[in-house]
Amino acid sequence: MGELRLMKGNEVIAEAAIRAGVDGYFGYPITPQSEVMETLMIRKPWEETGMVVLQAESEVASINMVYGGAACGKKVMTSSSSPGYSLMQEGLSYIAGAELPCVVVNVVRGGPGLGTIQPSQADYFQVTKGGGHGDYHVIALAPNSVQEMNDFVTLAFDLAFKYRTPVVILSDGAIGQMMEKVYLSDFVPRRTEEEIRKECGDWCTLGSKQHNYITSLELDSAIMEQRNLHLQKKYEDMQKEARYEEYMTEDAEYLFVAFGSASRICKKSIELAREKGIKVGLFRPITLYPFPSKQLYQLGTKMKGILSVEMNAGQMIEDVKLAVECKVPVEWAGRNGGIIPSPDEIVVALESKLIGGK
Amino acid sequence: MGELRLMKGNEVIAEAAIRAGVDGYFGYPITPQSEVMETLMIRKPWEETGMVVLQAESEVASINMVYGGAACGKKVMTSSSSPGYSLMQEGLSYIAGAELPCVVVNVVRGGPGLGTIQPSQADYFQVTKGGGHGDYHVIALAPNSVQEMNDFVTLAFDLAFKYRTPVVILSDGAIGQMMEKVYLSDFVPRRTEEEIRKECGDWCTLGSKQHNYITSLELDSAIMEQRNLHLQKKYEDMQKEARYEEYMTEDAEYLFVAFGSASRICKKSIELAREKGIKVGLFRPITLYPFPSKQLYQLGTKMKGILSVEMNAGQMIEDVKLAVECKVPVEWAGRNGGIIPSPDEIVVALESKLIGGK
Amino acid sequence: MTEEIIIAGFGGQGVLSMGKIIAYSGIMQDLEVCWMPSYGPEMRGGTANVTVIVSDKQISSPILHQFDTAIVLNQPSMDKFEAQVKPGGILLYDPNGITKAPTRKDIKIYKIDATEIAANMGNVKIFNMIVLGAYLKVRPVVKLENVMKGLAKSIPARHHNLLPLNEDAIKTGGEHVVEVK
Amino acid sequence: MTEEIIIAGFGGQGVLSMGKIIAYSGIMQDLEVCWMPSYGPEMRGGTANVTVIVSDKQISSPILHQFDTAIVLNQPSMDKFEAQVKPGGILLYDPNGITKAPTRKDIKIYKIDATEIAANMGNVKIFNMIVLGAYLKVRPVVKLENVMKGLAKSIPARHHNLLPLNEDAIKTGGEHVVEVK
Amino acid sequence: MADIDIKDIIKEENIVYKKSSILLDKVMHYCPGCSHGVTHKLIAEVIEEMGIQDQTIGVSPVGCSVFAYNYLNVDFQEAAHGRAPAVATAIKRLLPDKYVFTYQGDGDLASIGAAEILHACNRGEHIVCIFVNNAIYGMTGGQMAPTTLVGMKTATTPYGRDVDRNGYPMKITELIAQLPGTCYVTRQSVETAAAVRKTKKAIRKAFENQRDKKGTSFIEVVSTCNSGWKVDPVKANKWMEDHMFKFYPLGDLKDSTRDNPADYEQYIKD
Amino acid sequence: MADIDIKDIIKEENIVYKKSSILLDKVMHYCPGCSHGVTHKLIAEVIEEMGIQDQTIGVSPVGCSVFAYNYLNVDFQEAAHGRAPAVATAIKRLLPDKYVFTYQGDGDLASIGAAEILHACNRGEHIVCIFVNNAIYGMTGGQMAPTTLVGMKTATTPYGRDVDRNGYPMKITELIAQLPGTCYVTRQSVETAAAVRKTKKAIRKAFENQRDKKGTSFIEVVSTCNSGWKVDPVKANKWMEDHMFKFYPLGDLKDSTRDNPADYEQYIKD
Amino acid sequence: MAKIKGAVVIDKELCKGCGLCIVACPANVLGHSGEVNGKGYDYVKMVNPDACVGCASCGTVCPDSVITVYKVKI
Amino acid sequence: MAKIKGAVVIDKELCKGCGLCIVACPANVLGHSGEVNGKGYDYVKMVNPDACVGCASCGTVCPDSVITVYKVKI
Ligand SMILES: Cc1ncc(C[n+]2csc(CCOP(=O)(O)OP(=O)(O)O)c2C)c(N)n1
Ligand SMILES: Cc1ncc(C[n+]2csc(CCOP(=O)(O)OP(=O)(O)O)c2C)c(N)n1
Ligand code: SF4
Ligand code: SF4
Ligand code: SF4
Ligand code: SF4
Ligand code: SF4
Ligand code: SF4
Ligand SMILES: [Mg+2]
Ligand SMILES: [Mg+2]
Repeated sequence: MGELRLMKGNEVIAEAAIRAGVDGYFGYPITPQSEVMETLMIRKPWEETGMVVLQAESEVASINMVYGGAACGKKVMTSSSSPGYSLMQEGLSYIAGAELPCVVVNVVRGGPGLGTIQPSQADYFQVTKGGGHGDYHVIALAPNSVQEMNDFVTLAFDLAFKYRTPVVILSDGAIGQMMEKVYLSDFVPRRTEEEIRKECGDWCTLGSKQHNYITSLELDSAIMEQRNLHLQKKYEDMQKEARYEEYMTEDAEYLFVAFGSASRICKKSIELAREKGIKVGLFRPITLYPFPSKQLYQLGTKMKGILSVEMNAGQMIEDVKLAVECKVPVEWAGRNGGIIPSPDEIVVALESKLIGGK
Repeated sequence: MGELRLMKGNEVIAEAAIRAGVDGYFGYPITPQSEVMETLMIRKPWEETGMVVLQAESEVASINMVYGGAACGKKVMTSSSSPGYSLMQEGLSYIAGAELPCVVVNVVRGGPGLGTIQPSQADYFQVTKGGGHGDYHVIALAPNSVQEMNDFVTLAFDLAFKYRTPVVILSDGAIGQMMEKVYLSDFVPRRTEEEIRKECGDWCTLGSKQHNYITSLELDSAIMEQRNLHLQKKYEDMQKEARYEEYMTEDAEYLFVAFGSASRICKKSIELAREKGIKVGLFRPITLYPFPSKQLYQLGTKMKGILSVEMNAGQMIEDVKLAVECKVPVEWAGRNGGIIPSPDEIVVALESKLIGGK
Repeated sequence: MTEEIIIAGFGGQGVLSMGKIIAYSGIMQDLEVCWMPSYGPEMRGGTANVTVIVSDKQISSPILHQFDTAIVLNQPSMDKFEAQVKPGGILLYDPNGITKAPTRKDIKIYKIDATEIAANMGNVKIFNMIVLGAYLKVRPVVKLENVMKGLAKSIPARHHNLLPLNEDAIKTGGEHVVEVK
Repeated sequence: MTEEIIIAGFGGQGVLSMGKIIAYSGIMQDLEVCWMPSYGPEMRGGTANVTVIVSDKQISSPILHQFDTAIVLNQPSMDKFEAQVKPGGILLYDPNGITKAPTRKDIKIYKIDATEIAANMGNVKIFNMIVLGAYLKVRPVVKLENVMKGLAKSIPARHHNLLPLNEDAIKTGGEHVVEVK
Repeated sequence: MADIDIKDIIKEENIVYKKSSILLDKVMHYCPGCSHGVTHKLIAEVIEEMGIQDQTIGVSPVGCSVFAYNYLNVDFQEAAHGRAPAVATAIKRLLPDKYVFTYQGDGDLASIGAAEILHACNRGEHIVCIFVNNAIYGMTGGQMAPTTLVGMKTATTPYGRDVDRNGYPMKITELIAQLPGTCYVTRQSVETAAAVRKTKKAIRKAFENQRDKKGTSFIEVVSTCNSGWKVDPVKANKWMEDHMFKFYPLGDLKDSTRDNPADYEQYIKD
Repeated sequence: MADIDIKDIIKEENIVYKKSSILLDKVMHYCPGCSHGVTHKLIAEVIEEMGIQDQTIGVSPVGCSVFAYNYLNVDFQEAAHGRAPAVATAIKRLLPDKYVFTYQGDGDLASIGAAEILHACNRGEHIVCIFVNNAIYGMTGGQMAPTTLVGMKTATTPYGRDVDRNGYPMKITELIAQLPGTCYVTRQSVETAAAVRKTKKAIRKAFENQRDKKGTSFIEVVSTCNSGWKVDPVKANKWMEDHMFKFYPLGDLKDSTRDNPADYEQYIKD
Repeated sequence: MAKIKGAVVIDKELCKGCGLCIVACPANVLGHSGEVNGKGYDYVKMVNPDACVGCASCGTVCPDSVITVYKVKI
Repeated sequence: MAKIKGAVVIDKELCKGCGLCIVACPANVLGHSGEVNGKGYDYVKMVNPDACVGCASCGTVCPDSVITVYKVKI
């Protein structure tokens, strides 16, 4: 285990990036994630690892800087929060279309519009169904602790390069702002240009006589369709990356499905519910895309009912229903507008919507 | 019936806007929809109705101009195609959050990224699940003919004002570019300032002593939650606007579900299939949001199987499955990359994926 | 009756407007019509083509992969569309600039030397009207009177003085089309 | 053992860093900890508060609606948080600037006149350490030695010469806290 | 001296200065001493004096002044970050006889919103743009803005702005003064009573320009953000005078009408 | 005269001008006579002559030159509309020893991408920016660009650009010349052999500036879009000379190095 | 000869104690009160009321518009 | 005295017939061929080959880089 620290989730993203040998971070301030860039600026990784940290003129610029850096085979990333993430949709679609690896952290706040700066999970649809145009997906990782904010940076880059795809760390204001114990990862050196060429030589635009070029454009529909099918094939391959956590499910009759901050609340709710004799467990999707549908089907179809607990008006519930093929009752519980539900109201919802309800 | 013309779908959008008494159009060129603004510029409606037509500096500017005009209670609109629509996501989220009426036409091309300029339906998720951040929806209307390009402009504004919400006309390159017969709507005069005040006086920022203001910001989570719940309530109310068309469904054992261009292909496929003795009908969602789930449930659960026919890799299929609660087999058929499927390949897909398949 | 046509040539040969006139003529004859251009970046000298459908029934797909008639005005279009004529269908072409003559045996092939005729008539702009005349001769899907009505609709009023010239060209085209065996 | 604390006052009273020291001390004592600030637009003089949880079990929710202990340093915070102390819990406050004293009967209420003590000690910056000392006296969730370790961790090395002063302040706070009946 | 009691002075009829009636009663959320408060007040006073309350529509995007609608008693729109000029363009085009003004911070206007302000000014929209340049992102906690001076410490330049790493400070007002659509471009400040009065005159002139359809008026208010700068309000003003004014010199950069369209027609003449 | 047969002239060893080896064999998709082709060629020749093929990365966003990667045999990135300067900024910062250039049209650079070009130039990124100003949106079918002259007819100004409706033409190069991060800003053209040779020299200088880390070099190439303008290529060149050059005069606007950062440090000194 | 006398009323609960008015006053009339209001600010008051000439400089610079200025000729 | 003679080779199939080289040639060497190539363009050829001085102006302005210029001193 690495160095023990008490840090904010946002700060950990920065520290983890330096330690993961990230080559470049391009960002723009927005609450509740500005500490990511601020921490990097204080840490001055350019002196330590040579990492580039640049404050861009906007989120549109950030994501296009990420696009430029990613094309060079570099490990590049940005971070933002909901409105800023919306501005990145065109760029993300380009990155997905050009099949480039990168990492984007979205520390979600409540929307729509300017909304609130409090934590939320209302960008679930935007992140998982492709907020940008065209048929593409991003891998979405949902940390539920400061420790996972650390761990998922490395994981995200691994997946990004494995599949040449954007990976989004879908966090929220609570996890970004809170401090917890964290064991930091060890330092990994940045790759040299030679190493990058070895790893990505057939596509990276590092300067070459190979005429490597990066584009998402194809005017010939027949070829464009092949590109689309190739992408779809990749998304199918990705399904095996589905990650999840089960908690107290061995004897469960009911199931919470929840990710991120909401999943933590559910653990407490399980405690409270079990005190009342309700056998409930938790299924926590860690990858929101690919959604762990097969695994949830296995477990979920054995239940009497499933409660999708979300800090939004009910978005993941669609994926939950699809996963269990509507074979068991699935209901939603949660809060909106930046409010984190309390453990007991989740128990109440379980009782009223599922146990008493049907 | 109005004046008969042979016109392109895109041109009709422009003509219909003038006739519907639209106050302002703000747009930016992009294939395959540039004819919308070009037609307006040729028509010079400013001389005829006083309508403002402005070429903005970008799609980001267009949608924010729409936001500004909508706040004044004016009938305002923009049009774009996929990459441009992606750039509008932040603005759309603001408009939805501030509860303003407006119309956005997305003449979809194949993505992701720069992709192709050929017709596609790959923005289904982006449009229906909220491509922007936060919990909001837009009403999405899917025309499948040049005539509907005309009709839906008026319908879109009616719904937009009824629910104070953005309405998206989700078209595609084929319907935008093709010419068909169209009966144009009659002219409706633009509303006077007095009329607007009468209709929207309690919110429109026309200049007043009432201190009307438009915002989507609310830092107090408790109030923000109320705003979210209010929005959700509105989305529930909207369900009654679900529109659809049924075709040859009386005796059908199988069902195509398709919208826009794809739905036209399906009509031909039905002809071909019925020649072979396959009893298949078509359910065409006209509103993609609200999706006509109840109606599809009614009809769909009686079928032996459903084929979701889409010009994308399979997006609407999720809403179809959810609508029929996975009670009958639902499969996808379609093409990607700007290719419109041929009627016979859809029949083949029906046979292999559903009739022969299960 | 449904007639599915592709008209293809170089940009500037009047391919799109020829299609538009057929479509307008169809409307004058109370038919359903659909006109769908190939579209792409604005680049001169590239090829242009348009699909026109005229039918007494509702039209489903605006984009087709097979045609009843292909009207072909340059070699690249010949290369692409000869194979896409339905068996028993029609291929009409202007031999000018065609280096590889069509070879299919299961379709009817017609030739109209419109380039030359137009030059002889002293007006290269009526090239496409000559081709149209040739087409209507072999596939009289719309009556000439409706074509003239359609033409009147599709060209600006200030050019209506050119209608007789166009009518002439259509007739001439009809007279000069020949079947290639 | 789980202790859920809210510390609330004006920005600038050292609320956030007091919370951080408790959290760090918890880590030194091998406990699970969670520190969650209220966050908002950067506006001076507004109220600031932080939730700190120290527990020997995994911590679920970082945001709480009820607390074992509320440490309250101004009137707006008193207005907001008095009601959120769990029955049987603790409310600790500095009377300076408090115009309406707490009234609940089902909780334990303590008072520490940290503003005055700090002034007397000639260093207003140790205000929050005095409050911390008072808190630890009534709720000794972490040992002083671990607090000192936590303190050493949470303040930059160049300020370590101030550690004895801080230790002093903590002790003084413990000596001066009084229960309000 | 005390030949009149203070009670006799403090009477309605002796008021020589009071809060503008266009200012609502809400307490501003701004930090003590923030320049935004003064600037708001001046806009309110001009609107009051011109009697155009019910003909004015304000637009402010995100930044500390995001809540301007809570303080100014005119119709208002809150805009997305950087996009106020686009929003205002549409309003003004749709309501050509109303008074439309934007109110933007330096991060908002010069960074993310650079394209929108440039284009609105280049089109010569008949609007008033107020630009509060406090050389920092106040609202989000004091990060570097395009206008941050070299060497200045902010949350994202903790060791001081460095040209190689962070680029040069941007004099966007100088650029805007060159755009043919602007009629009046000036740089003012609000740290002294005299400065405040000059700025008010500038705002008044800008609104009058709008009335007279002279083009876009653009007023930069060199400002402080004592929170972001981490000094007290009085010191912030002093720092501004000593450092900001050197780089951002006060005064009019342009005062006329927008370029005559006729002058532009010659170019395509044969 | 014919004392030597043409066959004897046409020999490898007598070649005095031929296609650059950096140009790929693909036929350019450009319309006959389009200025893009010439401009591409000059970049190719400079890269060839400097021997930096394997150290050069090009970036072109959408616009007719979106396919530049099909023609120039160097590593290339196609960027989103307007965003090439952001893309290039990242590449150059991550690969400081490589040569990075952008290639943008006027719609792309001056309209949707105004913020990105302004900020890249203001930061003084060590890149080369080629700006092909043909006063129109070529690729999408000839709509108005920010640089379209007043009175010029385009698909979105069918009756001629009108200031009130469409704003003024924008001289963005003049603005960029004022940014402290630029070292070399010039306006050239490619309609005659002499002009082509001058433009090539300018491009060469720009790449050398990049090598010497002098700041951002920006080269506007006043160009034609005969398709969009609806005239033939020869007439287009003539029209450009007669009309565009008056409004967009050729020549250097700046030729030095980017501002000395040290000069900016004085402002916060006490 | 008529003398000018002024007075100001500062809304103590709304004053944020920024001190800008103190610096702006040419007659050194104003000063911090040394007491905090309900929002925790050390609000400003007239510490030297007799000197006030009603010039309104204080009010002019007050960001929170909490100063009302009165003036009489006597 | 040495005379300069030039010649150009134009790739007829790649020439787009834009005519820019014709205008650029100081010696009026070039002209449209009057025939179209496979792409439908009226390509350019040397209509007055003897006049060519190998100055390369034509090649320099050719957007499609389809002209190779040769020059000899005789
Ligand atoms: C798209 C988007 N990105 C970022 C933000 C976060 N944000 C809010 S205000 C602001 C900058 C404020 O600075 P400035 O415009 O200078 O105004 P000030 O607060 O200094 O008055 C930022 C980056 C946002 N709200 N939206
Ligand atoms: C976001 C977005 N909006 C619009 C477009 C459509 N589009 C493609 S190129 C272009 C403008 C091209 O004009 P210019 O940059 O001047 O280049 P030119 O073709 O004239 O060389 C536009 C608007 C796009 N691809 N992406
Ligand atoms: S943070 Fe700065 S700009 Fe914002 S209110 Fe405080 S002082 Fe004013
Ligand atoms: S449209 Fe214009 S810019 Fe594009 S290739 Fe043709 S001439 Fe060149
Ligand atoms: S009115 Fe003038 S003299 Fe009186 S307190 Fe205010 S600034 Fe001072
Ligand atoms: S300027 Fe206003 S807020 Fe500031 S101290 Fe004076 S009265 Fe109080
Ligand atoms: S080389 Fe010179 S003289 Fe010869 S054809 Fe070319 S331009 Fe004319
Ligand atoms: S310039 Fe080139 S493409 Fe144009 S006509 Fe001459 S040889 Fe042909
Ligand atoms: Mg600012
Ligand atoms: Mg252009």
